[in-house]
Amino acid sequence: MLTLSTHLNTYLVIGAVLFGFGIFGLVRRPSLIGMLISVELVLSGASVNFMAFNHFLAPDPTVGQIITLFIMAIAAAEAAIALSIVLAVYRNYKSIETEDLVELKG
Amino acid sequence: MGTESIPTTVESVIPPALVQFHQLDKLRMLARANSLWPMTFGLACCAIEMLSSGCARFDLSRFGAEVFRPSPRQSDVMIVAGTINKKMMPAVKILYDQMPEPKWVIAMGNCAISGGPFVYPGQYNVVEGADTFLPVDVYIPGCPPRPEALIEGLLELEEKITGNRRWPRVKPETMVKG
Amino acid sequence: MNPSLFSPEGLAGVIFLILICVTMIGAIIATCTTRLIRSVSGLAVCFVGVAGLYYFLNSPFVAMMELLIYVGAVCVTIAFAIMLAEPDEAKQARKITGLSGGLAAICGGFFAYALAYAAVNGKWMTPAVKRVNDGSLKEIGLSLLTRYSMVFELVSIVLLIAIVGALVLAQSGRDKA
Amino acid sequence: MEQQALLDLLYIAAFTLCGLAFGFGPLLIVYLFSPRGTRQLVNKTRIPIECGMLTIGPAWIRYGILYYLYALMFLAFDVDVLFLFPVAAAYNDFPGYRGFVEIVLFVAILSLAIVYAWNKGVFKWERKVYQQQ
Amino acid sequence: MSGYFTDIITGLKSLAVGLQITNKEFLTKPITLQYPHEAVKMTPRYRGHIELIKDPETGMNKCISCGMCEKGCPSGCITVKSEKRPGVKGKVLTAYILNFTTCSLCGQCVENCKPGAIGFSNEYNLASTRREDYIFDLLRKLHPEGIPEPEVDPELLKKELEKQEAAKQAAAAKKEPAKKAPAAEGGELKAEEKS
Amino acid sequence: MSSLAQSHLRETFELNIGPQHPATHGVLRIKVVMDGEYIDRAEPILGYIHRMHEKMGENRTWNQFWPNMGRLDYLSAIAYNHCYAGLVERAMEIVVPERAEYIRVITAELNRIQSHLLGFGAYIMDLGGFTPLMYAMDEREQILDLLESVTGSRLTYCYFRFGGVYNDIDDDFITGTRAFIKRFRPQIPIYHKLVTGNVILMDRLIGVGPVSAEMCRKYGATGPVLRGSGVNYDIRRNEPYSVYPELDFDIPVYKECDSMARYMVRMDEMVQSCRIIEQALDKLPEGPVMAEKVPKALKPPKGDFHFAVEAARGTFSMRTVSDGTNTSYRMRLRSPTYSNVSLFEEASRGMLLSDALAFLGSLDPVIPEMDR
Amino acid sequence: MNELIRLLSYMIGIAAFLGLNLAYLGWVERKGAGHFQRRTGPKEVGPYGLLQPLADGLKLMSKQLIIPANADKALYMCAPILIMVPAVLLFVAIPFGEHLVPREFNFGLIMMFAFASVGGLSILIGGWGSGNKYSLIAGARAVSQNVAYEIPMLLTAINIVMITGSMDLNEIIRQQGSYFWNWNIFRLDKSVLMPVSFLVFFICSLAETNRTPFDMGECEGELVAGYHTEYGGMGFGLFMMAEYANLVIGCSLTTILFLGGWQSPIGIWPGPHWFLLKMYFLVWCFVWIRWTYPRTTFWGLLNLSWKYLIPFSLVNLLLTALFIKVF
Amino acid sequence: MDRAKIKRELENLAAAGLPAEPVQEKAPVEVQAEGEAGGKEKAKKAEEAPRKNGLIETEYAKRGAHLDVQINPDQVVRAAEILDGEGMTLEMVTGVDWIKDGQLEVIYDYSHAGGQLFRVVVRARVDRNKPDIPTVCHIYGGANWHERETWEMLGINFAGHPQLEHFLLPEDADFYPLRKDFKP
Ligand code: SF4
Ligand code: SF4
Ligand code: SF4
Repeated sequence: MLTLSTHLNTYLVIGAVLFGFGIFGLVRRPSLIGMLISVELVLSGASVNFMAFNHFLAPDPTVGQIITLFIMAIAAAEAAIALSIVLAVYRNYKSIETEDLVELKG
Repeated sequence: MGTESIPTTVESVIPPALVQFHQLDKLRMLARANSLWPMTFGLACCAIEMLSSGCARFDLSRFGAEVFRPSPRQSDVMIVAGTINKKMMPAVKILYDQMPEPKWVIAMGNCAISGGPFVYPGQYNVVEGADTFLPVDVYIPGCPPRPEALIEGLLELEEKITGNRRWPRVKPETMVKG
Repeated sequence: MNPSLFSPEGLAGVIFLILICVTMIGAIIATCTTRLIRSVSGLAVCFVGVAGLYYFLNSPFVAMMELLIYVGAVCVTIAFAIMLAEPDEAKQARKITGLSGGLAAICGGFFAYALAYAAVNGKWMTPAVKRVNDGSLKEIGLSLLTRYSMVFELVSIVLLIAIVGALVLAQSGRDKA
Repeated sequence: MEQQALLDLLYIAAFTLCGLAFGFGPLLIVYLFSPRGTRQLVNKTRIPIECGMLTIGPAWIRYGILYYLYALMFLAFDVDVLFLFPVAAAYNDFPGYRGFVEIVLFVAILSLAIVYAWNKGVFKWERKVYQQQ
Repeated sequence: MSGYFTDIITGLKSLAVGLQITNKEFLTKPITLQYPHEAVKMTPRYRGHIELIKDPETGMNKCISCGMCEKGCPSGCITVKSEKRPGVKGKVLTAYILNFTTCSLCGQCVENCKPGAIGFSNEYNLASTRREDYIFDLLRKLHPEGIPEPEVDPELLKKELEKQEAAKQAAAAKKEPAKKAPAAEGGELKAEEKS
Repeated sequence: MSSLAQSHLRETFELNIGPQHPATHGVLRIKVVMDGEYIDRAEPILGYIHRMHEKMGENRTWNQFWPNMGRLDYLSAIAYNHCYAGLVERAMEIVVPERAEYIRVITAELNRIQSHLLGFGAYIMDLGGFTPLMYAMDEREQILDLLESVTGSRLTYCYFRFGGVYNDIDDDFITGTRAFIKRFRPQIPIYHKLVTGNVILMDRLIGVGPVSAEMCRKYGATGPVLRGSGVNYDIRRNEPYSVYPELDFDIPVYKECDSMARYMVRMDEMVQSCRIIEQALDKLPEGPVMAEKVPKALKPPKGDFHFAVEAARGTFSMRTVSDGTNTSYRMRLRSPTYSNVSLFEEASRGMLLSDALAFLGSLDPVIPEMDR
Repeated sequence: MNELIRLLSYMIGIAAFLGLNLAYLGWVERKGAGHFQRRTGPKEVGPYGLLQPLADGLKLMSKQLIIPANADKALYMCAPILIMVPAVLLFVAIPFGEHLVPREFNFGLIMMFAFASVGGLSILIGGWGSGNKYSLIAGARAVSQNVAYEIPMLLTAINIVMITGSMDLNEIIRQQGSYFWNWNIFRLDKSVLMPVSFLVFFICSLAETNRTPFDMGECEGELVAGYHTEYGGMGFGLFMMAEYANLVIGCSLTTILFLGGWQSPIGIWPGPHWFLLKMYFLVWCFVWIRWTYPRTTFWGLLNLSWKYLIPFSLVNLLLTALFIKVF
Repeated sequence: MDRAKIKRELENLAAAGLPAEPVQEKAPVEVQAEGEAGGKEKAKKAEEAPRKNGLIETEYAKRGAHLDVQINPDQVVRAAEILDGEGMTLEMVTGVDWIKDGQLEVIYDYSHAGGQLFRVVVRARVDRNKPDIPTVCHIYGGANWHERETWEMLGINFAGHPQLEHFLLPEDADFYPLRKDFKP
């Protein structure tokens, strides 16, 4: 048990579980911000995978780190844009719940 | 940490703690007595004297009591400085409720003691004394009391809390003009 | 090789376990609570765990950045957005029906299982070549300046566009109010 | 993990524990030694503080688009820092002016965000004008 | 653009000036009065609660129980209780109750008092845990060791007794009830006078 | 669609400021509707310290009403004493000895300095700086000592009487006052350096809370608020009472209409008050301090009487309806803060919350005087 | 095993140091306030009021903790603890002396910032969890301010990293060498704006610790007691303690980055005493500033950061980059 | 500000408001120097009965006002307009309960917040049982609070006032404390 940290699989499983939680939240969450939170989980699941591969497999250990850094940057940008969109949606429809937004179409 | 509400008849006894033994209680009381944080709660003229007593000349901070906290949650003693009227009374009650134990009340000024100069038969708006609805611990008479009296009141409260007085008593003297 | 519990390695193992727990608990809080602000807190907790994992993966810099960016910035921004858009969650509760919850659980479980299965059973090659550098901060910086310099600049443009876009979007309603 | 990193971790963990102790300890003491009830007059001990009044409306309010704007800009700059740190660390070891140019470019592009926001009036806190009702 | 920098510079300068001033104050001695250890002397005009003034000659109060102070007081905090004593000119003050808790220290009572029997005390640091402490009996306060009896003027007493006698006789003339009690009382008072 | 139906246009919320709040100088309550950081509507709610002064005027005899005058605006109580004395003297046609008038002016101006000092300190404290308050209070204590030595009280003076003053001033007081003014004069530039010139404070005050002269007129605002809006109006000048016409002083007027202007008016008034006091001390005549033949039981003739004075916060005036008995039939007190604060609601629309509180502070309200 | 003993002794040492600081900085502040304001300050409780902090601490600990009815209980209780953790944790990296340092991290500098940013979130959580409007607003303000000032701080730190090429705090100090002209603040050869940079960093640390004139978090004049309005007793006490701990950390960091840490200004006897001296001098400046200035407005504060500090630090960054290449 | 004009217009206003029935021959408006000059008995008698509409030029030194005009309740808005046009300030609004006459009186105190000293008192009497009077809030914003207070204290109903709610008294107060028949 105590040597778990030295196995690639541990990280991969954690990444997978985070990813799963992300998907779970994405489906379950009724509101846009909730979904955004789940997306962040998905992204971090992916980052964990990258880092794990980087650590255990990659020949150049900077690659994975840089990719993770890029993921962070992208995640931040995505969060900024997404939140602004959410706000714009909220402004216009006074709701950020997906159901309400779906109803709007009909 | 719960707040089991006790019956609304207010005694002047502080509810007990989970763990308590005598020596510790004494120590706690000593600490409390020396760190009485009043609530920023000025009502009328007396509040100015309260302010004065926090200022340079009189300096409540010498007794560790200058930390006027704006939030009732952080204060130990409510100095009712001024007239309470019927419109204010509910607010005072709420503020008192919102203070955490142990808490004390000082009625500063004649208004807080009995309605002061504003009581007359048939008056319609002044509450005749804070002690009609609050468990007042110390009364400081005067209209307004001098800041010294407020300090004296705090010392009196400390005496009430710890059971003995650490400071000398001052006998008023009059200046002789010559 | 099973280190004793009280050797540094053993303690590190314990910490690792704790970190996994933290990550998982964070993820659970982030997805399962009804209050959005709690979700954000959960997300923050989860990120703290993930940062710890990164640390174990030998890149303290990324771990710290995870804290700085995700906990310190992204979570804060999301919290502000929540403050603006959905401060009271009373409405939320009724929306989560058993059905969508079940569906979500199935979806998530499926993905997680599939990925984990693939991961565990995948035949990952051990690195054939010797590692070229130690992956330290300096190395990252150097590669950013050389190999990835284009990306480095592009990132700034992406950020600029994102920020300008976000500002435009967020401001669009400001004057109307 | 190397010994160095391992010890780093242990120190961090130990001090985190220390911090938790600093946080929990007093609360535990408070739990044990604080009075168990509150003397009340009107049973309002636990209502939120609002200057002695009952609260109007819900406590969780919609609030502060401007804070949000600032947070957005912060997000961008934080990421900016994220990249600048390694670059700065490597800067000294990197001969020639290429690094300098890259940093200048990077910073300049990001500064555009401030310039934009400045022009857009994010930093302006002017009095709002309402038409008289 | 130059405004941008001059703003900064003037701003910083103003901040520095502020720091200088507080620093100077820091180095000067505090002016605090260490109250319980030292105290100011009150000015003679200080208005504490009112008190009866001891007449230095007689050692008694000067109050003639006229009730003017009571009537003039806006808050009605004075109650003068007096009774007629044989052999004493005017009424004798038996109690002077001041309910200090409603007093506004306006001075109306002092002004209204013709003989100047009351004045302001110098008590400036009252505090107590009981409200009742501030309902003073000023007479008792004036004489903490016991209220002395007013001096009886024998002549007046005689006159009074005579008057009483006369009244009695007049009354007796009308009806004829017993006439014992006044004599006994008079005897008692005389005995006291001797001692 | 259900949740969309209940959409409201502005994202507002209500906030309650006061009655127990450090920024409201006592127990003013302001119900604020906020729109983000901006104020949509700020409605002052009064009455938390309503003390029935007007009703008491109908219940107490003329003499017994004195103590109330010290408790309206307890910070400039002497001016209030002055107004009441003036009112009844006007009704009864009592001529006040000149020395008494000079004493009245001296004490009133000392009181004004004291009030402005406290106002200055408390205002800066509202803005988050504690130290100036302490310095101001230190100076103020010196004034209080002086006033205590003549009036016997520190705050709620009940010093004037119909026809004069309660007691005469002595040489100690005169030398003390001169010494005080000498000490106090150089302090004001220090305050200006420490506070007024401070960039943080300027940032907070300049341009904040604009109140136009027209608005002042509509709301009846007076005192430093009006003078900070560029109107040269001071009862001491425009409707002279007591011995003010014989004294030479300036009325500070600022045209900026903002909080800074109001603040500066107060600061400058302190200097002017010093001037007045010095002149009055120089001119102080000998003589009695009480008019002769003031009846104990006052019975002013029937009719309405009005008298106005310049208190520290503006025009305080009293209107009494006398029915010829020993109490007044109706006693109306017009307090300056009441009018000054009544413009707050209109003026604060669209301000930022902290600006609004800085603005409120610049009106320098004393709540018991508003509520009466 | 040796390592373990070292760790434990450092833990105890830091805990003691911290405890003393938390208690007596409050005392220093109140006493200082007193003297700045022509009064004496705490005096009667123990000699010179030295027992005052003990009394306060004991009192706070025996004070009831009321959880407001519509607070989010979990968040409400978490916040004070959460804010305490980074405050204590960060002491792990502070080099008090060349060899008196709990642990030399080679990413020490960034670690400071990373953990400190957690504190901001906990303020927000505390403010939100209280279920009180004032707390919420003040929390939002405090965090907004924290994040606004984190940027110039980070940029300045990057500057230092660029100069020293290291993020190890002890290494940064070592590179500054003894004699005060070697300190980063006076290293004009690296960038002429270095003193300005120091000023920027100093102002930022004022703001990061929510001190006057930037005490938006508890702006009494507006929002009752700010984000800890609903916290009484020890909850409030923890916030206060965290503030002081952050104060020490902020000053330490400034000392390390700009004032040469434990290096001696005159070239002799380098050691922890110099560090403490410089650090407490800065702390004293904080106190001094607090009792001199009024509070800024909220937007003034944000704008100060975005309009002045950030542009300055960006320019400084570029200048340093240039200077390093040129010289 | 034009004193003469104000006087003229207010005079006219008061005249217009005089009840039509007791038409006096030539001088419907009594303009008189007030006080003892008018003969004591007459003045006394006049003071016994409720005062009639009209304008009195009062002596400032004795009364503290220059003009004292009584008009009909429905004319107060017009009066306010006139005075507003001349740049006067509404200093206060007061009520008096004349219980013997069964009337409530509303007093408006105008002054001039500028160089010149000029004080005008405008009064109007309303029936005690139906105390309605139009508001002047829309002309003088400051009247808002004064009127509200007068309503609260005396129960004078200012028609058209935007917010006649309790102000100084607790929200549940149901008495008018300044009325003479008020018993707590
Ligand atoms: S006791 Fe006197 S000074 Fe104090 S509030 Fe009442 S009236 Fe004012
Ligand atoms: S001072 Fe005034 S209130 Fe006090 S007892 Fe004398 S008359 Fe009454
Ligand atoms: S104290 Fe003076 S006024 Fe009062 S009853 Fe005695 S003599 Fe008369």
